[in-house]
Amino acid sequence: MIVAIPKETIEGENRVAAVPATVKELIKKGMTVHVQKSAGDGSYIFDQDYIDSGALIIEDVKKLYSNADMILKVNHPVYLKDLKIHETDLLREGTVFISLFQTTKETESVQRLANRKITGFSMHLIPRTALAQKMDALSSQSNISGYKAVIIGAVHLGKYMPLLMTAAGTIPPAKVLILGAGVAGLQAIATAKRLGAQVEAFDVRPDVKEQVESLGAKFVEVEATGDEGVGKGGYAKETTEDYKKRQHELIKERMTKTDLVITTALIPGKPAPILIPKDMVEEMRPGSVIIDLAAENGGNCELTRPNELIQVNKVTIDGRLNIPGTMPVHASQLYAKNITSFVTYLCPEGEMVLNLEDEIISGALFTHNGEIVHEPTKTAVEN
Amino acid sequence: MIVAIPKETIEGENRVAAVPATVKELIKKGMTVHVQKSAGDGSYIFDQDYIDSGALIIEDVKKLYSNADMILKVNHPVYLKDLKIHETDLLREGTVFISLFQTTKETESVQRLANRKITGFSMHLIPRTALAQKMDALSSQSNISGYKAVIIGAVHLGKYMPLLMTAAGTIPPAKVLILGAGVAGLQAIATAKRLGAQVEAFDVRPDVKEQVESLGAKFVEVEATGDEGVGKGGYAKETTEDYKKRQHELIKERMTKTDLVITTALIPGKPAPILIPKDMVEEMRPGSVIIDLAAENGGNCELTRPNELIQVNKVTIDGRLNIPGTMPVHASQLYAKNITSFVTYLCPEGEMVLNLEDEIISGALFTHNGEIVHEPTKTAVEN
Amino acid sequence: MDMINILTVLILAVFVGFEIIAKVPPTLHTPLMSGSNAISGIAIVGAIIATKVGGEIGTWLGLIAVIFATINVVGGFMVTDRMLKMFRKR
Amino acid sequence: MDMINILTVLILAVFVGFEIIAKVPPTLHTPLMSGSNAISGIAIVGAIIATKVGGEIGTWLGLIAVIFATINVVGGFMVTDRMLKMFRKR
Amino acid sequence: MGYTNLFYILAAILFILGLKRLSHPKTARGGNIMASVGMLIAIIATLVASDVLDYKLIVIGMIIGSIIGATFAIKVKMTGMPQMVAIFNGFGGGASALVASAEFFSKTGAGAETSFLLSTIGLSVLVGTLTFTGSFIAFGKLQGFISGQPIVFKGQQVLNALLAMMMIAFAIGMVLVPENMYYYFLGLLITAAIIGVTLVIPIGGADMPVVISLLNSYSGIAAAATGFVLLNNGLIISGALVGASGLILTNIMCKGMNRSLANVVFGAVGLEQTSTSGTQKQMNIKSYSTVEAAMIFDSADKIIIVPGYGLAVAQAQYAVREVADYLETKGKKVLYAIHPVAGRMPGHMNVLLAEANVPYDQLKDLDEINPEFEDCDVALILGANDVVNPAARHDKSSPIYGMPILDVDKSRTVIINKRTMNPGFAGIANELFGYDNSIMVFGDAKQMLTDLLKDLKDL
Amino acid sequence: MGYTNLFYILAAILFILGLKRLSHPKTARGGNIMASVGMLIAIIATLVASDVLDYKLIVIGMIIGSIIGATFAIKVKMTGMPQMVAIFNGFGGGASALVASAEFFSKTGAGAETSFLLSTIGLSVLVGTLTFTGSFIAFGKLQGFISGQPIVFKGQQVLNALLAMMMIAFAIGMVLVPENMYYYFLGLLITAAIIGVTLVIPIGGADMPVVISLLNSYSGIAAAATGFVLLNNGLIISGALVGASGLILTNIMCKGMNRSLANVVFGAVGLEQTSTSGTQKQMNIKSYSTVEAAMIFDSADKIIIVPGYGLAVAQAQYAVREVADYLETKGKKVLYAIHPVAGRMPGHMNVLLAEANVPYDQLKDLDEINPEFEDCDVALILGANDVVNPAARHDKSSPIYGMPILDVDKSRTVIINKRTMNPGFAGIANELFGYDNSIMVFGDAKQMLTDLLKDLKDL
Ligand SMILES: NC(=O)c1ccc[n+]([C@@H]2O[C@H](COP(=O)([O-])OP(=O)(O)OC[C@H]3O[C@@H](n4cnc5c(N)ncnc54)[C@H](OP(=O)(O)O)[C@@H]3O)[C@@H](O)[C@H]2O)c1
Ligand SMILES: NC(=O)c1ccc[n+]([C@@H]2O[C@H](COP(=O)([O-])OP(=O)(O)OC[C@H]3O[C@@H](n4cnc5c(N)ncnc54)[C@H](OP(=O)(O)O)[C@@H]3O)[C@@H](O)[C@H]2O)c1
Ligand SMILES: NC(=O)c1ccc[n+]([C@@H]2O[C@H](COP(=O)([O-])OP(=O)(O)OC[C@H]3O[C@@H](n4cnc5c(N)ncnc54)[C@H](O)[C@@H]3O)[C@@H](O)[C@H]2O)c1
Ligand SMILES: NC(=O)c1ccc[n+]([C@@H]2O[C@H](COP(=O)([O-])OP(=O)(O)OC[C@H]3O[C@@H](n4cnc5c(N)ncnc54)[C@H](O)[C@@H]3O)[C@@H](O)[C@H]2O)c1
Repeated sequence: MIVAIPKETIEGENRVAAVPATVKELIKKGMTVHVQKSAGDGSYIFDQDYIDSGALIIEDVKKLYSNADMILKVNHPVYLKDLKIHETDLLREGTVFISLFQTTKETESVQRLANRKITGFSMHLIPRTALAQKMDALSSQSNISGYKAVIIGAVHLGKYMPLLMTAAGTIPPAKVLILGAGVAGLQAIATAKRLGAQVEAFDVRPDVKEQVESLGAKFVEVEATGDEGVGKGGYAKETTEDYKKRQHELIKERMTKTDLVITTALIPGKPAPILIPKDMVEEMRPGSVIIDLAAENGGNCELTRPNELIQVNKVTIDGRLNIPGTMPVHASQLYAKNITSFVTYLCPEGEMVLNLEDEIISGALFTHNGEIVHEPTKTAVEN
Repeated sequence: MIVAIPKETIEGENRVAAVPATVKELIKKGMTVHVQKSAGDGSYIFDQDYIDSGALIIEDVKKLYSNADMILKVNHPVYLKDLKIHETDLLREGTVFISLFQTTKETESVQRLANRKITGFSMHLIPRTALAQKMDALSSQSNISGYKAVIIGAVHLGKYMPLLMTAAGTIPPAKVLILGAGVAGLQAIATAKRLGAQVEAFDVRPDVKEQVESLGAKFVEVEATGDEGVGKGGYAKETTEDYKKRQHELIKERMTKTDLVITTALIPGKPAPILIPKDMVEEMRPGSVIIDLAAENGGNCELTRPNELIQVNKVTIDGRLNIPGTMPVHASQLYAKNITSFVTYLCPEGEMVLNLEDEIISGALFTHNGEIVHEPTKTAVEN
Repeated sequence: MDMINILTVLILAVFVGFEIIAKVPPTLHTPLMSGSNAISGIAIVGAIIATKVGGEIGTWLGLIAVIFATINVVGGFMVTDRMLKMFRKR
Repeated sequence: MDMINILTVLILAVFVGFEIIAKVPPTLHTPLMSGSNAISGIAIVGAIIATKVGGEIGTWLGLIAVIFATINVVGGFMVTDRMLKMFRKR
Repeated sequence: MGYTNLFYILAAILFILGLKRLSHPKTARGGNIMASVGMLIAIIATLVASDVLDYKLIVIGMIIGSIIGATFAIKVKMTGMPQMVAIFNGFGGGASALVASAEFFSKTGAGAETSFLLSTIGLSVLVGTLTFTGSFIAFGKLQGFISGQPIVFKGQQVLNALLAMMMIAFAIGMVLVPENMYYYFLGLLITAAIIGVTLVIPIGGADMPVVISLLNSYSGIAAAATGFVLLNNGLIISGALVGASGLILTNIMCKGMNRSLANVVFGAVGLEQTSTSGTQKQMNIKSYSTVEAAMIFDSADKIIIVPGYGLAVAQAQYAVREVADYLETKGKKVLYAIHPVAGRMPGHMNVLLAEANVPYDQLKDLDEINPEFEDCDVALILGANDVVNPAARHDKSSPIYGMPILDVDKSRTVIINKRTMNPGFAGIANELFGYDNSIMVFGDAKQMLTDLLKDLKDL
Repeated sequence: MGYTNLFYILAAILFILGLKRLSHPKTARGGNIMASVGMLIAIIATLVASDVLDYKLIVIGMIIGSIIGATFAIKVKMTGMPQMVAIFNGFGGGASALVASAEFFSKTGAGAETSFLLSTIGLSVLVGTLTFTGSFIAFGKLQGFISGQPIVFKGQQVLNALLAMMMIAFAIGMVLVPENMYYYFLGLLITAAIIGVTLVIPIGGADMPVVISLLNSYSGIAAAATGFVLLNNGLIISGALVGASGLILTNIMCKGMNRSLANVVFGAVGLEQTSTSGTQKQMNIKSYSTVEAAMIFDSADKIIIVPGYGLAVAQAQYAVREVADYLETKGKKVLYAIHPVAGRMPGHMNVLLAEANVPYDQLKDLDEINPEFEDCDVALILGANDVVNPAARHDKSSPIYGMPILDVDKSRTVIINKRTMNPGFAGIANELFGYDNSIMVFGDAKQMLTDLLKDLKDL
């Protein structure tokens, strides 16, 4: 079976879906690995490295795609400008296409894959069971976002993060507020704590409180009536109106005292909830900073402009997308490991056995010979 | 006595020489404080804040300068483009001009000040005695550079800083090497440690070893013959040839294993020593990063281009100047405190008493009625 | 021997008893207990005397007493020693 | 009162003496010293008795002894108390 | 007589020094020997002093006693020590009672009974007998002849109170109404014996050591009382010594279990114990104190610490580091096993331990550490659960089946610390806790580690 | 007589409890009162018991004594305390000697001298007199009547030895050769008096407290000896108590100055001392163990910790946090005073303590904390030096003059931990170490804190 690793073309994307270590793994499973020329450059992995690990470097992109039985990518299929053709159109029918994207969002890609009768998996859909953790690309990548968000915040901030008592006076610690304490949020908390900031966090899921405190941060609690907000699989669901109000008040109050806000509040397949409406931003101190990790889904801040860095009355709002792309070395390493774990799980003996009984496999599958098999995606595509 | 706070005009300079707190201090001493319009904007201090603390906001720059008995600035005097005139030409004779710059470098400014019979002090020249610590702007600003250098490094780096053991594999900690463990260096060590990196440091002054270790980092030791390198006042002096060789070997060896290098090696009044010649850079891993805090004096890395961010065969070299300027809020707060401590020391009763017996005052003074009174500066100016 | 003196002796002895044991590592609780228990076998002295002064019944009671007390003393000290041997560092 | 008993009492008392004082914070060294010194003024009891049994010289020596001992007792306890007052928490 | 006393003093001194030494690990053994020498002196002195006495009889008695005592002492298994002490102590108390009785019959026969004599005899018999029976019950409980479970029945306290009153009454009667003192004496004897039983019966096996220590103190008191009967300094001093020091020791032991003496003696406690074990399904888990855990560590050479989410919740990162550091100073090898998904976010444990500056090279990931468990003496699980759940290896039905786990069960002893028997994130029970080589030490991780450290240092 | 003894026992008990309490800060005052009550009881008992005695005389004596004692006690300045204790003690010893003499003259007159009586008298007189004169010398030295410097001359030891032998000889003579015991008695008296002087003269003023404590123990012995003379239990017990406990206390004090008793008593030291203090130019510093430090903390309510560069060098951030945490669990208030330039880089201490997660709100900067020292019980200086050097406040010549410092010396006790007497960054000596309320605990900060924690828990 030939596994192909194309070079990512979306600009600012330095990740790649395979690293030497994982190439070896795949080859051990008896697969042949084709890597597009200079696919790894962005992650400081060079063709030679791939060759050393047993892969073939393919220069001709068309050949790469047409010969492949399985494509491993980071992003959803895109239109290749230089070849003036869409990736999907390079694929043979029945090819397996695995990448990490929100199928409910990139409906066009989904449609194309379906039409081309491609068997499409999204790492994004992998259920969060204990067994699936090593394939949990969402976690590995959000974790990076959480970490990097704090670093970027510290750069924007015109202040020190830690408390310092010096001959020229005492510097109070920066106040950091994390909205949404999922994987990204928790890692952000940890990193901000490390830098010595005073960290508070908020989340709709009450059980996160303990987790936040287990990182030594303070949990901002909306006196909840029952455990609203907790959805299946550890994910959050949308929340009641009245609760939203109380939450708004509380956050607004904390916001006026905060230097750096990092929002990670996502509800998969839905536009991100607005946690920071315009009025709140106006309340914030001049010089304070918002990093919106939910920008991809519209952002948790009303004013966030996806992939833009803006200043709204002296408040910096960073809506950059694809933060993991800025840490390509480790992002690629981790993602490659995730996707390879999935592939080896999918092809125990080197050949794919599409066991739809298996919750992981069926969970991640969204298109199969012409059909869109993942319900939420289907509904998303239809309207 | 009228003290004037002009707006800094050098681009990228967001600092200002006074903050509301220090304005109050000066006024308590019986001084009148004039602040140029929007002087503090860069540090998120607005005219209203100054007014509230008792200062006058002056719109007309010419008036600001001509009425002043004392000017407090961050940078050396410069040419004001919009007014098409040089600051120094706006000053009355005998005015006191206090700012933070290397008098041995900005010889032209020194010359001008001398010609205009300005009494010039540079915070850069303040001796590092126990008593002078609260005026030690060098320390307060280097401290910022040290901290921010690590943050910036972490942004450039395509990797995590800390060790992480995750479901998708183990991430080893980043290796950070600090060259020159002065104030900036030590703070860089501390910050890198905080982020969880593996930190090594090197310095010519053997007694720094203990200090480095007191921060939990490893000291890279060039088996020294006697205590070469230690100069008066805690500063370093140039070092012997043979020592330089051994040092070069050692650093080169460490360098090949390092992800992030931060250099802070300065010898006041001299071009910065080259610790990282070209050949070393070539030895470094692709994707590794060098932050050169000595760029202002030519840089500790041979390839450093002051105020530029360059990539030399996959190694990022950041030569940006004026890092404190990127943390204006605290940089200004600390600097303002330093300079104000000096001013109040200089003017115990609100009027200046130029006691040349006093080592701090005489130490910081470099021009006085027409003369260049600071020897090193004088020699620097003359050739 | 006048009462007052005996009383004096008793009181002082009690004080000593209270004072000598201040801190004892948990591991030594049992041995210490066992050791002092062996000491309480001092009743043997009484037993011996009893056999003498006791008269008919007395003598026999005394004899049993002697046996009992001896068990306490001999067994007590030996067991204690055994325990303590264990604790020796390897 | 037989010697043996006195001896017994003495020995036990000595043991108590050795044991009661284990750890003392430096600040209390002087007060403790002063306090126990006051106790050593118990010689006053002897002095009182002496005045009785003493006969001519005895009586006078006794008197002086009484004076001395009283100084020790009264002064001792008072001084100690003064010192300790200082240590009271403000 | 005079000189005998001198020897008694000598003996007393040896006892005192002996006891002192006994309470310090290094000198303990010497102390024990010292005390025994003291005893020897006392005995010989007595033998020499007491003229006209039936040496034959005494020697026979001593030989019999020695043989019995010695055999017991040699035969008993280490685990059986406490109950041994219990019986020995019982005999001691019995002896005192007997001596007093002997005096009673002889003296009173001679019509030489003073109320002082009678009251002392009363006291001696009372305490002695009580100790005798009590000790044997304690023995029985520990040996398993009687259920270790506290035996409680309604109105128990009332009964005890009644018995106590009767006992006192008899004692007083004996002194005040000499004419029928024999009956009173008998009554006293019997009630005392019964009380000895009823006092100990309701106390749970776990608390026996404390009870024994208390009884030991009693037997001292009995001896002292006998001393009054015989006007014998040796008995008085030694008895008083044991009585007093025994009481202190008892207290220390109670503190150790942080309980009050009253709380131990009045059974209530025993019940708690059974109730807790309710939640633990079929698994029979062994719950130990930190003291015992400390001893296990003391004999271990290689220790692997497995941190989990609970360690983070307890914020015990510093505590665990201290313990590890201490163990290392004792020349033991300490490693940390970091499971990839321990905690609640990737790298949670790294963040946590980095905070406490745990050296990176001590942290081993799953693949590195799993082989290490083979020759590991103790695996210390701190607030980890799912990541050490063997079900993941073999139980196909388990939701975590297939998840790689740390093979802690391979190590010689597994010590698990968590607060309750509640499950972890995955919400499933963990069979590991029931394994033979597993030991539970319940409590908040931070608290447990702090106690553990103290106990380690006290070893 | 019988009942008097009963009261003596009561008194003795009160003394014992009193002394115990006296050695714990919280109970000290109560203990003193207890002891005094005991004394009262003893006195009254004696007065009541001894029939036919000249109350007038006694009362007069007591009144005079009380007046003198009281006035002294009230007048004396706090700084004068030690010498006060010295004279009082002298009088006590004197009293014993006098009583013994009285007995001597009366009894011997009546020809009732047994060798036992004579030897006890001898002992009592000997020790009593020695104490008397010795105490007064000590007083003189402290009061400055005699040079505080050790007074040494060649052959001093020899002389002492000779005197001692003579003294013994006289004592023996008195017992063995009753016919001319009066001469012997006189000789004994005189030699004892001289020895008292020669023993104390060579000891330096700094060591006086130890000497006084020793003499105090002697006066106890004297009292006990007198007890034998009068066959009086009260005297014997109390005397023995003071004698023994005094000896222990003396030892503790020696340890505090880490010196041996011998080393203190045999003048040589006086010299040594000055030599060591060479480095410390006349400062005489008090060096204590962590145990004693622990007890100081025990009695403190508000504690301020002052970290310095040394704490960083020792990497003791975790250790200090544990100690602080423990103290807080004991309900004490703990703050950290962060000097702006403590350490070697701006914010060095913040970085350090943040590593150990010391809560930010416990960190106070110079301006916040300096007022706090006023009502602070203990300031704990950990590897800080320049930043707490009072020279910066008053010594214009000092290179650090004018630098704002932490006013630690304002707090009741200052405990300073560093490894040696070496100076810090500024390279200048620190007079703080010699202050009266300063105590040095030498050693590496981390080690010291670990020990301290253990000792705190052991209290
Ligand atoms: N790492 C990740 O990225 C991630 C993300 C999400 C979920 N997870 C899941 O989280 C789990 C992690 O496993 P784990 O073993 O680390 O944690 P765990 O399985 O959740 O077990 C934690 C245990 O700690 C105990 N505990 C809680 N507080 C404690 C305290 N103060 N002192 C002592 N013990 C305490 C609890 O028992 P008591 O209540 O009886 O004390 C609990 O059983 C895995 O199931 C993993 O799949 C991991
Ligand atoms: N903060 C800054 O920016 C900065 C920068 C440069 C210079 N300085 C200067 O550094 C000084 C800082 O004052 P400081 O009081 O913090 O430090 P310090 O005055 O240098 O004193 C530190 C003390 O710690 C003791 N020490 C060293 N290692 C130790 C260990 N392992 N355990 C216990 N004690 C140890 C040393 O005494 P032993 O050797 O006897 O143990 C030393 O006296 C000031 O003079 C300041 O001007 C500050
Ligand atoms: N089973 C596993 O092993 C495993 C693996 C990874 C993650 N998880 C769990 O899954 C959960 C989700 O992780 P994630 O990072 O993908 O979450 P996410 O990225 O989907 O959302 C981030 C966080 O935002 C919160 N959020 C949603 N709406 C919000 C609102 N209106 N206001 C505030 N907060 C809001 C969510 O509760 C979530 O905690 C986490 O709790 C994580 O522990 C489990
Ligand atoms: N007295 C005080 O209170 C006080 C205040 C601030 C700083 N200081 C001391 O002054 C010293 C200098 O501080 P700084 O940050 O201004 O120093 P700097 O910025 O002048 O130099 C930075 C460091 O580079 C080192 N260096 C110079 N040449 C080098 C070479 N060839 N190779 C490697 N390293 C080299 C120097 O030793 C110095 O440590 C520090 O040690 C600091 O402790 C003292």
